[in-house]
Parts: sequence; C-alpha cells; structure tokens
Amino acid sequence: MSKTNNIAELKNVLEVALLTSHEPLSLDDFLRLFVERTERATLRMLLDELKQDWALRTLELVQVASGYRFQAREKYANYLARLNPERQSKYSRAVMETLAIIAYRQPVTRGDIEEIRGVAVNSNVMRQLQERDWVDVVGQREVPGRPLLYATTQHFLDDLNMKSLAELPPMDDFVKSENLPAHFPS
Amino acid sequence: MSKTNNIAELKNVLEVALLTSHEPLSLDDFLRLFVERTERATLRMLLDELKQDWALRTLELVQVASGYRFQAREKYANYLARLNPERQSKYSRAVMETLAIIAYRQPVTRGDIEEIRGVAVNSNVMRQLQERDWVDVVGQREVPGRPLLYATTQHFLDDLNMKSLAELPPMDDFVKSENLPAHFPS
Amino acid sequence: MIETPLNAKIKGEDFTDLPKDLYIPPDALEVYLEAFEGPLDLLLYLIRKHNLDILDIPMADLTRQYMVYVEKMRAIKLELAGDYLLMSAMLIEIKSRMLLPKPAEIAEEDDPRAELVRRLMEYEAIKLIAQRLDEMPKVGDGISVASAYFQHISQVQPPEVNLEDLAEAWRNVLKRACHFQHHKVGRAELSVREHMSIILRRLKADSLLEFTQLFDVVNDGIPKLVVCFLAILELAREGLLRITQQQAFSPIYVQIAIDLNQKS
Repeated sequence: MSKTNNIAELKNVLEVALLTSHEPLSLDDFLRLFVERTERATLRMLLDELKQDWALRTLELVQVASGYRFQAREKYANYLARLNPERQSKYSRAVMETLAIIAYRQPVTRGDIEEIRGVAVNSNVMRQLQERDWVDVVGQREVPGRPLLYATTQHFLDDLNMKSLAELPPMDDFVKSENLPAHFPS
Repeated sequence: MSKTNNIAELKNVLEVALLTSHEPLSLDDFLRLFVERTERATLRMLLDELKQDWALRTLELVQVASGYRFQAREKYANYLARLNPERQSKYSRAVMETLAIIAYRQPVTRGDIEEIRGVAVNSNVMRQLQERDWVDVVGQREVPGRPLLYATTQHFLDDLNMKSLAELPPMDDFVKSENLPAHFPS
Repeated sequence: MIETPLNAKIKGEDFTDLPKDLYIPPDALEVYLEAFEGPLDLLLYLIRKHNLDILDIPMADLTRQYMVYVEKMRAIKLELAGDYLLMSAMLIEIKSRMLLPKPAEIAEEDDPRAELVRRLMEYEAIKLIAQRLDEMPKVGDGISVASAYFQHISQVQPPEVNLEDLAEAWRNVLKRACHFQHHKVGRAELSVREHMSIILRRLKADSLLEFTQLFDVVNDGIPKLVVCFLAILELAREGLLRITQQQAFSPIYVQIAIDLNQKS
C-alpha cells in the first residue's frame, strides 16, 4: 500500500516530509520514511535533485547541523517579518556574551565564563540558553568541585543556519593577534 | 526596497508565507504582507492560481475556517506517520493504581476504587484501560445507582504474560512487607 | 546608546567633585550602570571613550576614572559593586607596581598590565562576536522554516506494562490505604475474585445458566471447583447473582442480578 514504486514518488515523499517538518530531517529520518530498504546514496542523490528542482523557487533546501530543511529564501525575510510582528524577543547582552563564550571556548565551566566576563554568571542566563536548547551540559571538569562543562548544541547550529562550529564567524576578524605583544597568550 | 513589482512575485510571497506558516493565513494576514495596497480580489485570484500550480504536487492549498494553508496530500499520511511516531509514554500513576486495584480486587465499582485510592477516579483513566482492552464491565452491583462492575480481561492476562490472575505477585507478601518498602517480591 | 556623563568630561580631570549640572538622578544612574556588563566592560568603555591605547594603558588615568564610577556604584547599588571593587584593587596594584623601579631587561616581559590587557582584549573580542551572533538571522527571527500542515495519523504505541509495574502500583495503593486491614485479602481469595469476574462475564453472554454449567468437573481440579463455588457464593452475597431453584432437586439456575442489556 505504502510501497514506493518509483524514484519520482520517492522524491515526492522526501519533499513532502521536508515541507511539513518543523525540524531538520537527517538521513536516518528519511530512511524511516520507507518500508523498503533505501540506500543512503540514493537519498543523497534525490536530495540533490530536490535542491535543483527548487533552485528558482521560493524556498531553498539547506543542510544544517542536524539535517536538511526547506527555508524561505532570504529575499522574503522582510515580507515574512511583517506577517509576524511579535518576533522572538532579543536576548540581553549577558545572554549573548555567555553564548559567545560557550560557542567559541567550549567546553567551558561557569567559572571560565565568569573569568572572561569579569562578573558572576546569573543562573537565569544559563537557564535561558538551556531552555532555548542552544546550550547543554556535556560533562564535568576533573577538578575539585567537579564543575559542569557547557557546550553548544546541534540545535544552536540549526537555528543559526550552520552545519558545524567551523562556520561561526571568525573571532580573528576583531582581535588582530599580531597586535598583541609577543608574550601574550593568544 | 520590498515593493512587490509584479504579479508573479506577489504570488511567490503568498506561497512562501503559506509554506512557512504554522497557522492558516487569512486574507487580512496576506494584506499585512505587502506595503502597498492590494485588492482582496487580486489575492483571491492569486490564491486560485497557486492552487492550480500545486494541483499535481505533494501539497495542496486548501481553505479552512481560519484561512488558507498548504497541507500534505492524504496519500502521504502513512509515510509522515512513520516519521513522527508518537512517543510511547508511561501510564500515569492514577492509571497504574486503578489497574492494580481492578486486577487485585475485581470485580470493583468506581466507588470501590475511589474508596481505596482516596481520590475520585478520572473517567479518562477508565477510558484508557478500556481502550487498551485490559478492563471491561462485567456487571452492575445491586445497590442504589447500580454502579458498573469492572474486571480485567483475558487480553490483560495475555499482555502481561499470565495464564491467570493467580500469577499476580502474591498479596500476602505485601501485607507482611507493608512497612518494609525495601523488600519486594521479585 | 545611553548618553553618559563622561561625554562632558575631559580626560585627566578631577572627578571626585561632580559639577552640579552633571548630576544624574539615582534612578537614572542605576539604569546607566546596568548598561555595563561588569568591570571589564566599564574599563573597555573608558579606554575606547578616551582613545587610550589598550597596549599602553595610562594606569593612573584609567584607575582614577574607574574609581569615580565605583564610588557612585557603592553609593547606589551595593550588590553590584563586588566584582567592581575587586577590579579597583587590581588596578591600584598594577598602578603601584608600575611605579616601582625595575631593571630594564625584564621590563618588556613583565609588564604588570599584561594580564589586564589580555583579559580586556579577550573580553572585547567576545563582546563583538556576541553582537555579531545577535545580528545573525536565526530560525524564528529572519529564517522561516517550511512547516506545511499534515494530517497526523497517530500510530501510538501503548505504554509497556509489566508485572513489576503493576505490583509497584498495588504496593503504592496499599501503602496509602489506611483502612487496608479491612480489605486484607490473601492469595486464595484472589482466585475467588478472578472467578467472580469469569462467572459475571459468562452470565453477560448467556443471561441464564444452569448452576452445573459453571463447573468444569472433568478438567478442573478440586481446588478450582471449590474456588468457583466460593466465587458464586460471594457474588450472591454481594447481590450480583440471583440463584433460583423451582423445587428441591430440580436444576438450579444462576442469572445476573441486573441485566446490562435491559438497562434503560
């Protein structure tokens, strides 16, 4: 009944799954779509075709950390913003700076964050980042007190449209390390 | 900058808004998309065209009470169901305790269960047990109100891999160990 | 951006006596101080505002300007001042170490400002990258993800339950039921209750049965037959069964006391 009889239909199933999913879909997710065995290589090929099919259309098929998703092309962002005027509220500087430290220095403890920012970390800040599922605990540092180690999540990368941390904007853009005296640790 | 210069682009904006919206969009919503004045008649015409454009595709544009939305064609429902299996949850404490009372004290009325648990029996609890075909009505007690009598079914025994209720963990042990929670019959 | 009193001041001036026209109402000052994320942020602000060279900070100037703020904070918002006071101590220490005469050859490597400068630069880098992250489009804010509707077919797997779960639930019930003693039931009686259900079920199907039909004398052992008999007696006692016999030695009939099917 739900056997997928040909390649075109297979691609349709991928498309409809991507168009209705709120979260990025991984190759494993796609495999679950089909009862019969499907090769990963076939899926990749079909996803490529799908990307081409939509190349001139309103959505683009992008790959982020946890999989593939369709998203509105950038040029429509202004229109869509008008549709949803009640945007997600901006985070405070404390939240964004804490996030930046975790993203660029991970894994870090609260102590590390406090050392860099020069102020105590408000637990509300950590809670906001964890509730957004941008940050989570990945372990404990083997020092007295065994403080928790924080890192960014795949969901953080997804939300910022990235496949990996390597795509974060480089910090060197801002601090010219050659300006530092030789004995400064970079 | 974000002026919509032609009809085709106008239609694209409608499409992308519909594809990315979590909720159906009304004509008022569509009007908010555009800075310039747009006629409702124009919008209706474009929505009709859009419906035609998607006529042979994976989604269909439908009109529901609160507006328009794209939805997956019915034939894909089975695939999508596989992608989104609803998480197998655990029964609530109320369900488990009610089941235990029915199993050990059958046949019992709701009143009996309420007396033993000390709280009212939510009808949702009974519904869950009956839908699972673990519990059914086997009679009525001849007292005012003639309350229904519940008992466990054969199906319940099958699912818990028992031949008869005699295989339930014996209650005598509970009586003895009532004050010794650590000791529990295996 | 918040306009700051520093805009109107000249580097190196004595800040301890604020001119009257620069007076900030305490509430406004609080807001202003909250704009800083901490002592490093304030220091960076002072350095940038006064075009100080971060790699060659005039410690005396910076320390004096910094102290003005800390004094105001102490007056208004004590709980905020902890981290700031620590920084004051550090600044003063650096300043005093710089006043000490030192051999020329180690001066280069042992600048007392080095650690402070490193921290300021690291913090500034984080501050800038945080701004950049903040401006990046994000899902829900600049990025709209496809989310067309689809008909959810629920393929709900019912929860697994095993005997231990059930026993645990029963144990919880018993622990709570303070009147448990009245309900004290043994294993044997459980079988009786099971048979009560079985008999009710049979009578639901055939509203009238002959007493003997309830016993499988061929297959059931004596204990089971006894249990079945006890179940019938218990059902009768609870008013769930009606047992009738026209006359002595004629067949005994058992029927359900209330016929579910005849319920209005």
